[in-house]
Amino acid sequence: MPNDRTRFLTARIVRNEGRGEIFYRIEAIIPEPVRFVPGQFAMVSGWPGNDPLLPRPLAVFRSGGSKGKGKIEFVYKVVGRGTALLSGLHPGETLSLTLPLGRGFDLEQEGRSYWLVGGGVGFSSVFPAAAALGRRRARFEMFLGARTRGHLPPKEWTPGGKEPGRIHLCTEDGTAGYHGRVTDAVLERMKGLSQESVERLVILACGPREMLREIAAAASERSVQAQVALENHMACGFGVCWGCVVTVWDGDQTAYRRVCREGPVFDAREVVW
Amino acid sequence: MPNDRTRFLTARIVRNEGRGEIFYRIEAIIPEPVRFVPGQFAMVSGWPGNDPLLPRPLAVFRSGGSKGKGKIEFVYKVVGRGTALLSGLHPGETLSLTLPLGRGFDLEQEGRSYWLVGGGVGFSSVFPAAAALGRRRARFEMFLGARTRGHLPPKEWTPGGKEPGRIHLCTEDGTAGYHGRVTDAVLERMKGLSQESVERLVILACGPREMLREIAAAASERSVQAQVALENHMACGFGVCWGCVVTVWDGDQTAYRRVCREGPVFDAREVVW
Amino acid sequence: MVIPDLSVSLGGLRVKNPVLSASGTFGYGLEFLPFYDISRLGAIVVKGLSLAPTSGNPPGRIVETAAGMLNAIGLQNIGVERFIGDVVPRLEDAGATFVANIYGKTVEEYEALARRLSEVPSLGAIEVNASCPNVKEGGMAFGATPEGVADLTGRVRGCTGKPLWVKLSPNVTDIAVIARAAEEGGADAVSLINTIVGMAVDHRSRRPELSNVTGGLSGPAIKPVALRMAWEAAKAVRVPVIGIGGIQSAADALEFLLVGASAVQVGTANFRNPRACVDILEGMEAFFREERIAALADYRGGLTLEKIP
Amino acid sequence: MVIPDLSVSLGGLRVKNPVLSASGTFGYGLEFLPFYDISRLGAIVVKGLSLAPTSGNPPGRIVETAAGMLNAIGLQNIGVERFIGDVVPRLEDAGATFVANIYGKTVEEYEALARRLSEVPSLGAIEVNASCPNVKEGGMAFGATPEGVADLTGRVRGCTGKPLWVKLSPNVTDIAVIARAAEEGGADAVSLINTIVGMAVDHRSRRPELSNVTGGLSGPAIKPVALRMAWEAAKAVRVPVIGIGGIQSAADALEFLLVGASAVQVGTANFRNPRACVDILEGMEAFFREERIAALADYRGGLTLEKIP
Ligand SMILES: Cc1cc2nc3c(=O)[nH]c(=O)nc-3n(C[C@H](O)[C@H](O)[C@H](O)COP(=O)(O)OP(=O)(O)OC[C@H]3O[C@@H](n4cnc5c(N)ncnc54)[C@H](O)[C@@H]3O)c2cc1C
Ligand SMILES: Cc1cc2nc3c(=O)[nH]c(=O)nc-3n(C[C@H](O)[C@H](O)[C@H](O)COP(=O)(O)OP(=O)(O)OC[C@H]3O[C@@H](n4cnc5c(N)ncnc54)[C@H](O)[C@@H]3O)c2cc1C
Ligand SMILES: Cc1cc2nc3c(=O)[nH]c(=O)nc-3n(C[C@H](O)[C@H](O)[C@H](O)COP(=O)(O)O)c2cc1C
Ligand SMILES: Cc1cc2nc3c(=O)[nH]c(=O)nc-3n(C[C@H](O)[C@H](O)[C@H](O)COP(=O)(O)O)c2cc1C
Ligand code: FES
Ligand code: FES
Repeated sequence: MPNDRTRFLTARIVRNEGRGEIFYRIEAIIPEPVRFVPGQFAMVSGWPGNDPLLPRPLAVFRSGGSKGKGKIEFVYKVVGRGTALLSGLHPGETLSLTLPLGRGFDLEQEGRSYWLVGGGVGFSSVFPAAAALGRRRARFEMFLGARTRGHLPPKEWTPGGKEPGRIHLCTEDGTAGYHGRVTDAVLERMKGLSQESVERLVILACGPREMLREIAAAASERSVQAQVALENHMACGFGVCWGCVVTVWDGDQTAYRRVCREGPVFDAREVVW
Repeated sequence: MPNDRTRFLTARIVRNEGRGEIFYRIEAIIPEPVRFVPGQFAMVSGWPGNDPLLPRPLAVFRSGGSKGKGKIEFVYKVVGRGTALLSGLHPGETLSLTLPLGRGFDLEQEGRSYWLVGGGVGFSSVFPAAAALGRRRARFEMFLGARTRGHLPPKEWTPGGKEPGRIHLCTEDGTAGYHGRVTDAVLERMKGLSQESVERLVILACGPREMLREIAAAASERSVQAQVALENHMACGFGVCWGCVVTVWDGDQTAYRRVCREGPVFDAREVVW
Repeated sequence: MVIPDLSVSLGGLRVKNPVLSASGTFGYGLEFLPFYDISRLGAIVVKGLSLAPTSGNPPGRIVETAAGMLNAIGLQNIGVERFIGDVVPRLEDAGATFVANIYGKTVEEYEALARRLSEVPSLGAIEVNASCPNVKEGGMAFGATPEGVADLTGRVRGCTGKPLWVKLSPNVTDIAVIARAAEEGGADAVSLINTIVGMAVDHRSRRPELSNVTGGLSGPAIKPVALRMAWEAAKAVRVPVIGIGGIQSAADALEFLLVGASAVQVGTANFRNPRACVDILEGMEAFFREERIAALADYRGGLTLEKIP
Repeated sequence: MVIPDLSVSLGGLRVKNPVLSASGTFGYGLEFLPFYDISRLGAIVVKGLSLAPTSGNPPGRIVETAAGMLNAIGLQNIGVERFIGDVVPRLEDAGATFVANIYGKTVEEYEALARRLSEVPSLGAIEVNASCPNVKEGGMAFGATPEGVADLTGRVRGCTGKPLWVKLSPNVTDIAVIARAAEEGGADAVSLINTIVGMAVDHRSRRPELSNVTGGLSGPAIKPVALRMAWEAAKAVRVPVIGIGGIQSAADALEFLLVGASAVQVGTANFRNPRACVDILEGMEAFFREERIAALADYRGGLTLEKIP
């Protein structure tokens, strides 16, 4: 699935609704379909006035449609003013979108098996990856973590949910699936793997920084390839403000790289944790 | 109808809809009923964020309810950002209101007959006056002016519309009622009045400044009492910023008076036009 | 439940909490009586007073801007005598702690105002508005030079035993230098910021929006600038700093305390929400309780500048 | 239909219209190619260039404020050599008129940058960022004193035959004095304003939001201040003034022209709307057409200050 040309467009909301305890899904019509790489994102705004001023980055959750009429979907959690405003928008109202942005996951590796790890709302970039892998009939398992049952993504959003053993739910309070943090579930399962399996393994992860750090450490220890989707505050989202940098290794020096342009997906070994 | 204590409260919108070509009506539930004098107003906000920053003044159109549950209504025309935002609010969402504010029309004069003149959205403070006069069975006629038929207030909002000869509609393009400006209709009708009728007459007017100025001039010529409801940009609406002043006569000097406190209704002779 | 001690001394005036109203946005205080008990506030700073009643600028006095507003009221006020005669007794009745903000066209006018107001026993403090552009000295504002500020402060200082606050203009290159000048001139506290000079025009009519052409910018738009200046001033002087500018919420107010302000004044926020001051006070109390902070002094100036290890 | 003539000379650089991008908000221009043909703009001012590549400040570089944002990027850039080698040919290919914004830690660095860039025939102008706080002179910014500005301008003037624009800091008491200093130093145009110094902190974590503690405020919040300063500068100097600060719409841009600016630069607006510059240009063209204004010169500086009779 190639990366499409970035564009700025106006979308008309057709659906915007809460699901489960904490998530929202927004669906909008756009002039043309957009092809994206899982992990890529959009800069989203739509509220009137200049406060808040900046658009918000959201991972592209789904995209479809045919010539002359595209469809785009995001899932989000209300955490502050921007997402609260987003949740108050109604069908018929408009969104401004710049998309697709950034470098997504590298899913095109032959003969690999994938572990997809999503913590919290991190499933928003992990599910599109699962869907893409499913279409390619690649082997993958998915680990989804949340504080409690109600904070797991709704079942009906989960791609490839039918195959047994494929999805590992984890809750910190034990109200669903594995009782513990998603990182612990991943680490435990990694322990049991043969060296051969480990060499074939690719981990793709999106979630809180602490989770990504631990996954990165475990992967590095067993020399597993890990790709992590980072977050940072953004002003532009397309590489011109230099506001969103994170610190990475550049040889044995450190350097600053833009999450919106060189990321959001980075090789876990590159990141200075 | 006495003037109630001013309060700041949160109202829940139950209805907000366009009517006819250019007007909106918003209806909201408030904790307690509010009594107001026609011509009094509220400072209204409700959009999230700080832009626009200031609340907007709107005349109280209707108010009702019983203990523990009040109802309040405004009618408005979308002219800029604040009113546009207002028109985008949905039932269930909230408004912030400070009300009732200002000095309304003096309707309590015995043995008078009233002419109520509303230009454009000016009917919003004229209709409550008509309703109050109707309840008192006082004599009144109403002159309503607009550019064209579709810009006249919807019939169902008009109080006392059944009595013949009471309401004079005027359109500048002649698409309804009197063909011409509402001021011309008033002036023409005033010409035919006996001195006795003139002495009993009180004119209450709300509308564009130019309209008020002409009404004031005509009234002054025949020594008719005229009360005009002025508008001005406001920051606070309750007399503390001193931003909303207009120039008035103070003996043969001029002085600045606050539209929100000493007005919005002024004796037409007092205003420096 | 421990009740946090929010009291603080503002250059000789001890207030029970650090939430004050800002001059020019709170009328004479009495206008807020319908909304809440104004004696709950740390203090009320009334509209700027001049010797004689002042009629102010012609209409076209306010205009809204992005997350802010410009005003050019021109200090319309009832004059010091009517203030003392009509307003003071009612503020006393209301139980309010109140502060007079003063403004003169000459240093002598400031002196006369300070002397006259010193005769009011119930007056909590005098705040000198040193940010007025319409004064002698060749059209240059008093507040724009350290010399001007030090001189004005010193002269008023000589006329009053009341706690003396000097309100600083943000329209300067280095606020620290100006704040030090006020301190050296004898100020018991500095309050800042006043409004930032701005302008608005209508591109169609080709006219300014304000009769005075320029006006003062206030509101949330200026908060980042105000916070920076409060921080710089607090580092520069030993007297208390009263932070002002764009404060709308308890969080905003706490930010000013965190960078070193001893108290805050709430201005433009009163317009949209007449209960803003008391809402901010309640939010602040709740924060201190939640975080189990016993006293204002344990929070104030507590900004951590070192990196997280 | 008459096509209005929007061209204007900006201190020796004639541009086809007065809509420019602002430095640091438009990358190297090429990032906008997916959105529109950048040769349509009057000119592109690229991200501030230093002699060597600069890595900038640690993360915690931006924070949103009411109708604005603070940034402390620390001038991360690829350095002048890679700019000339990699970027210039692509800007030439794109047909863009482009201007280099430069910044040095010493006057000598500014001079070296100006000399090197003067060797690029396609470069339209050099814009000197005279608003950088990290320079010699005892920590005081070049841009904060008339002497500093005049000296810097004069020294760079001596190193280049290119049109020389000097970009001014708003963090000063009197912008007119600073603008005149730039003019006397030999500037062909002045551009203003750069960002206003501000600050943001988190009242819970008790830490600054920016690694640099303070940052520069930009966006709609500062427009009234920027407009006032553009007006004051335009009255003070004979060279063209390029207005900058909070411009988001054609109406905003027209306001700056009305108070006397010859052109505008659009900054933060590019972030929310990558097409902002070209949207503003089209809106401006539509306005001139509607109002039947034949040329920019017939509108520029046309602010009416007298009262309506
Ligand atoms: C590449 C990328 C993809 C993302 N995808 C999703 C998604 O699919 N669903 C989802 O719910 N969230 C996603 N996020 C996080 C989302 O952007 C933030 O939750 C959102 O910006 C918060 O805005 P707010 O106004 O509600 O919060 P506030 O805290 O009020 O925001 C204040 C400022 O901080 C910024 N900010 C705060 N938290 C974050 C954050 N975690 N990341 C980036 N900026 C932040 C905001 O953009 C804003 O500028 C993504 C972030 C990135 C960088
Ligand atoms: C006492 C009073 C009662 C009013 N009653 C009504 C009413 O019942 N229905 C109705 O439709 N309108 C009424 N108006 C006018 C209404 O307040 C304005 O139309 C409204 O403020 C415009 O806001 P905006 O953001 O849509 O327009 P913008 O032009 O975008 O507003 C920009 C700024 O100008 C101010 N402003 C613009 N026009 C006016 C105006 N005519 N009067 C006051 N401020 C203005 C706004 O409040 C705002 O601060 C009344 C005005 C006053 C003073
Ligand atoms: C309408 C208005 C009138 C003001 N009048 C005065 C005044 O008389 N004296 C004074 O020192 N400051 C005056 N100010 C400045 C405020 O006290 C305060 O310093 C400034 O508005 C910044 O705070 P804010 O953003 O909370 O409003 C006035 C401000 C406004 C908005
Ligand atoms: C993220 C960012 C980076 C900036 N970098 C520079 C720079 O490198 N050189 C410079 O002269 N100005 C720089 N500026 C200032 C802008 O060019 C402009 O003067 C300022 O942002 C005000 O305009 P605006 O409100 O339209 O953004 C930067 C501004 C922002 C927001
Ligand atoms: S968000 Fe602007 S460069 Fe990444
Ligand atoms: S609007 Fe503030 S005094 Fe009238």
